[in-house]
Amino acid sequence: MLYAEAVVEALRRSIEDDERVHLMGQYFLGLTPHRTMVGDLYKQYPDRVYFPPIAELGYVGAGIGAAIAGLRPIVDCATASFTFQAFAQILNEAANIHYMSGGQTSVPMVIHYNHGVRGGGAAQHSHSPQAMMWNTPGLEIVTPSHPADLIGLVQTAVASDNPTIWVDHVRLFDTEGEVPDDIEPIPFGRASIRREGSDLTVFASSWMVCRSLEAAELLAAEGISVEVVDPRTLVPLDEEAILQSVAKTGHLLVVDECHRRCGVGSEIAAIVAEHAHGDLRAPIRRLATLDVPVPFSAPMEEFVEPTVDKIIEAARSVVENR
Amino acid sequence: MVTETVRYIDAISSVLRHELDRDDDVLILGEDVSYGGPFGATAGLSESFGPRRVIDTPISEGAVMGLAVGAALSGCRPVVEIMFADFVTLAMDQLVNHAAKFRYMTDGKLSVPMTIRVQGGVGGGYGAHHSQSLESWFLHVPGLKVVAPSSVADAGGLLTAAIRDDDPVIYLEHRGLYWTKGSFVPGGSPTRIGEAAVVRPGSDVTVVTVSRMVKTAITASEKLAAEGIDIELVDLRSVAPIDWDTIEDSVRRTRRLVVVHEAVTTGGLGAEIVAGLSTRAFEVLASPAVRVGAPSAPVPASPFLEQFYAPSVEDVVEAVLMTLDDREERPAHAS
Amino acid sequence: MLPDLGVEGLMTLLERMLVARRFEEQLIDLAQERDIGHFHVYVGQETTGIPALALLEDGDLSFTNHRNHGHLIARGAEPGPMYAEILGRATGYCRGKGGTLHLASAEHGFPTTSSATGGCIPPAVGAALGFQRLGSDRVSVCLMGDGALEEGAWHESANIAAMEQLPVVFLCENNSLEALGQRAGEYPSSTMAASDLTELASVFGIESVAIDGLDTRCVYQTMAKAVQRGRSGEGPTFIEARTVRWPGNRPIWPELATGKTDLSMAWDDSVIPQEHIKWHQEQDGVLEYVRQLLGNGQISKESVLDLDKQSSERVREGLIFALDSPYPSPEEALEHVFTPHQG
Amino acid sequence: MVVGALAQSDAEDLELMWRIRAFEEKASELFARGKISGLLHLAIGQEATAVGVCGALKPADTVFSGHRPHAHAIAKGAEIGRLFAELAGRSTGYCGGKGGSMHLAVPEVGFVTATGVVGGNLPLALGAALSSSSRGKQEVSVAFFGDGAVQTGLFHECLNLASLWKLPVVLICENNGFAEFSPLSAHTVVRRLADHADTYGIPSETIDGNDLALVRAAAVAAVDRARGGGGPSFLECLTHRFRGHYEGDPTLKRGSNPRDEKMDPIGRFVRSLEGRVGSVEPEKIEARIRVEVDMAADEALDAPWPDRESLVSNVVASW
Repeated sequence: MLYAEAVVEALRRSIEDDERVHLMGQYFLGLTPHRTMVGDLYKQYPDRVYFPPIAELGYVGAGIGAAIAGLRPIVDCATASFTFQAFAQILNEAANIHYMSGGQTSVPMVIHYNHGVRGGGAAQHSHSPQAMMWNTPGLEIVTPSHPADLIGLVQTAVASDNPTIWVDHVRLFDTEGEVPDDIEPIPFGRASIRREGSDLTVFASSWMVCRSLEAAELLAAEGISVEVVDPRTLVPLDEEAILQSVAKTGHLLVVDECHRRCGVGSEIAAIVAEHAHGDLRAPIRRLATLDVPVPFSAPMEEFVEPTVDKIIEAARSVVENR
Repeated sequence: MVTETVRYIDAISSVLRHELDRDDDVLILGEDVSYGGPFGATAGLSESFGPRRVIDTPISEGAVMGLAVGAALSGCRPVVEIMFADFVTLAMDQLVNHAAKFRYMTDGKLSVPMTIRVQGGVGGGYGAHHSQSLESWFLHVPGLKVVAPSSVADAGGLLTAAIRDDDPVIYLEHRGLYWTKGSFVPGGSPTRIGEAAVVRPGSDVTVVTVSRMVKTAITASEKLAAEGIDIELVDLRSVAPIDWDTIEDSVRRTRRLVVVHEAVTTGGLGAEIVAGLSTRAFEVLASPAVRVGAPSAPVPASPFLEQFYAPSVEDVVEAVLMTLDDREERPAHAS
Repeated sequence: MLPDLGVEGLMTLLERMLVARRFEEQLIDLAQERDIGHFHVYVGQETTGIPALALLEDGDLSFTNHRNHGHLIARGAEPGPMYAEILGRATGYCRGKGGTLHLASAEHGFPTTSSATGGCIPPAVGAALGFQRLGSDRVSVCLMGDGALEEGAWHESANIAAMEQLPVVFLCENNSLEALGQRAGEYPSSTMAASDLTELASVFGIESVAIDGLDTRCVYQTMAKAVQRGRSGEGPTFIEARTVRWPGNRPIWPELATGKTDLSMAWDDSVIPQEHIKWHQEQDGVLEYVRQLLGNGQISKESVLDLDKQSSERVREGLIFALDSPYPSPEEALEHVFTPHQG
Repeated sequence: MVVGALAQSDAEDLELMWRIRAFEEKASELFARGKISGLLHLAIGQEATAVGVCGALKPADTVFSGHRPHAHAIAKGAEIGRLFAELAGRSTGYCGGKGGSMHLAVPEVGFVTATGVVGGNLPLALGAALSSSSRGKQEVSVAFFGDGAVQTGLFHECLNLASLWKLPVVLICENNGFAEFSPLSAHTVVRRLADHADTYGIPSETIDGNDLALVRAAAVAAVDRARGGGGPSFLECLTHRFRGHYEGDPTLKRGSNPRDEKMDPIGRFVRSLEGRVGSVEPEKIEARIRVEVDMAADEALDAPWPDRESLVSNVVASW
């Protein structure tokens, strides 16, 4: 199944399984040609869909209220960059409400966005804000990288009573993966070892998992055995899986599409530095989007993001004194 | 120039007045600024410089931030006051998508010389909407500079530098510092953005910290000194850019690192510093670095709960002792 | 004028007005004795919030703001757990995690309270969206000050409410007549260019009306109509209730500028001091309401004073309860970030 | 002749509209051929508003545009060659390839910047106006935005501010009846968007935005008001977008032959000139401009990519 089809499948199942699920927004599949599939789903369930105006602050906030009132909204912010419009509602309201009320009120909603470098998006359409959201307690964050994971994780997200950020990437849409008929909800906080290896642990999420797997395949040919750890959810985070893998390999490369400074990679590196210092046989490396706004021009764009070539090069440098 | 002993907030007021006087392009924008704002930082400025330069705005953070960006693009040097750091969320798009990027997107054709004064921090039972420390968000956005003075002198020096800088600078004020006193030179020179200060030289453990936590860490290092543990205390002063050289130099001597900040630990400034140092100075670290920060929870309102939220002197002491636990051991990988 | 509620109903409103008033007076006193942090009081707006919210039923939701104490009392919240919350005690409605700025009681229809200006508006509209989609006849009430209209969240949310004809009532308490931000006598406030606040709603085709927030009957009837419109699917309503800002509402720190409320001023002009005479004679809604009750002839001075005594006592007991309550354990700071997953 | 501050001749106005049209058609073609990547939003059919408004401005007046900015940049005086280069991510582009279509900036001609965020340019234009008024200057600033921006909170905050402070700003709403992909009726119940301006006491007008003469006259009045200290104006120009929201939009393709449309502003302007003394020769102008555009595009595509080193330059002025 194509990842894009899995997105639609996850939405369809959510709608069919729980009548409280309503969709707000229409760009789940971005502006890709796949997006007509979302349109078809909407035609099938017109009463379960709300097309908001270009007013992210207003409609994301409305999603919060609807969740409080008893719906389970799945709200689409389209491009991740537009979440900045709604930061006040996502981070100041949704994330805090359960806590501020001392547990009285829950906000069972899912907020979807497509993050990252998508090709020509330039500085205002290429963000990966999940690191910033991660720094705000109260939000669950899922970062699927495989169609089957996506469906299982979304089921859990919809069932969760917490606001959950569903992080997608348009470049995932054209990837394919096997999807069994009977997918169970995937519990949060359980990483998936997408490839086992003994020399180097690569931590990656979302689209970077695909690139890391591709790099791992090529590195295997050079005799470097790479273990790829896909956390699947950033909050909660399966720290144990990372530490176990590092204990085995003694080497860590974090591949992250967020900007490097205070990115997801910073936190992962810090956790390992704090808790597995003795296991490390070489310095941790972080490969992230360079700390510049994402440029428009294609060659520059490729230069700033973590690519397969860069992953390979970084992996070699981490294990060179093995 | 005469050195005076003033309060942190007075240093801010003094610099605002001095810069308004010095440069006609400087403007002040914010809610109720003509009344001094909630803490009096802008008191009296409207009377001296008039409502065309000290401008009260509606409660429209998004528009006001964007408006300041536009004014900065057009030759002004606006100083925007966001009453509480939490309300930057309402202006994130203008800050992240506009202020931070115009220089880059236009390859240097445009510049955005503006200062964003943001007040925040834990204290006073203000609760989850008025107490956050959000510096790691800003650090994560290329194109923004971020400063967070802990002393009265730096409050003045860094604000002067921020206003005169040609890029957007976020100036983080901790309200718990407003009434602390220190020496200050009115009309004094700017403090260079991006330079940390070693506020206490030492040899055993490097403690890197910022803003109000510097005070906490000073107390902790005094306690530890009594036990014969010699802390080197680095006040970052600038969060973006981070003064890596100063930190690395210190850690190469002490071989131990603790990072202390008031923001949430997860994904915070400490993560960046520990990650950076574990690469830069991997071979010298004698024990794992330790981060001390707030738990992964919003800021509780209860003054009782609140006192356990921000790191305490004891937390810092404990973290330092952790790094020394295995003082005699040599790490397995040390060559 | 009084609403058509019968003696019992009128006395219930009075009781809540008095509890709200005495609650705030005692809180201001407390703040003189000990540092309880920053808070906002509802003094002077009782005749708006209390009759307006008295109409709501179980399941209706209200989303309030930083000036929320009176709203909670209007829907029956108890002074004890409210004080406890304000003092950060474990027995507070939010177990000390919300404080005065985020005081919320789900059982009284206040699921969450935002203290970011305008922060309550999108969730209030969203709750109405939820009710509509769930086929419920419940309504959502957005309790906002005039300052919230300066936020973009208002505009986005009003548009959505209008488009979907949502069951939401925007009750905007405009207390900017004598507010901090007012300059050069511009009504309603210096930071809003619209000369008529209702036009900000009516431009979207939202049923809009401006009323005198001191007129209990008018508040009650207008709100009744608005709630009925919501329940029957006729869409949103915007009510601008014009109230005065109590002289004690100093920027940030309230003080008892007009003294403790003396109900005898309602029937004896001679006890009214010259200072703040306008407040006592014309602007204090509680006194005005008492005058109307007495004028009605069905209620005696004695029963008013009796009720006041009971209300003061309830409020006093509430504070004792709060002060006697323990603080939460420090570890509770880590609870309620998330709800555990089922299964 | 349609009068403006720069006193353009009819021929110049027509030439400018054709330059915009031909530029965008060429851009569409280059996009289809894969020579331009990213998101490309075209304003074919909306040329009269850009030319009408910018013709009412002085060189020092400033323009802030949104995600559909090419027409505004060209009308304000940007060179099409460097615009093509920017769209194609080349070093010779106005922003050295770092901005692309949605982030064009040509401050030297008063086209300060565009933004990819709906409504994001409104406060920027206000800020420029504030800068002008607070420093006693006479410059006027203009924000161009679509009908979709009217539903953003920023729009409300900005109209309030512009009115409160009587800023010298002209707000041009190009109402093409579509916000992104869906018709305006799916976004708001407000029929006349200019009604919003009335609420804040801002003078407004709703006009046929495909009629160059009407747009120019209304813009001149608004710009004069701003320059004379009379504060902001709101102009709602009813226009018609011939293309989808962006190039490659799979769900919407409108108007296969735009020049046949009754609404086509170029056709209308040409017809309005017919029979006038000393009239222009439209066909010749079109042919000449198309050659000019083709050459500019070829030259832009021959230009080198930016240096890799430029990647990390200009993030900040200096550290």
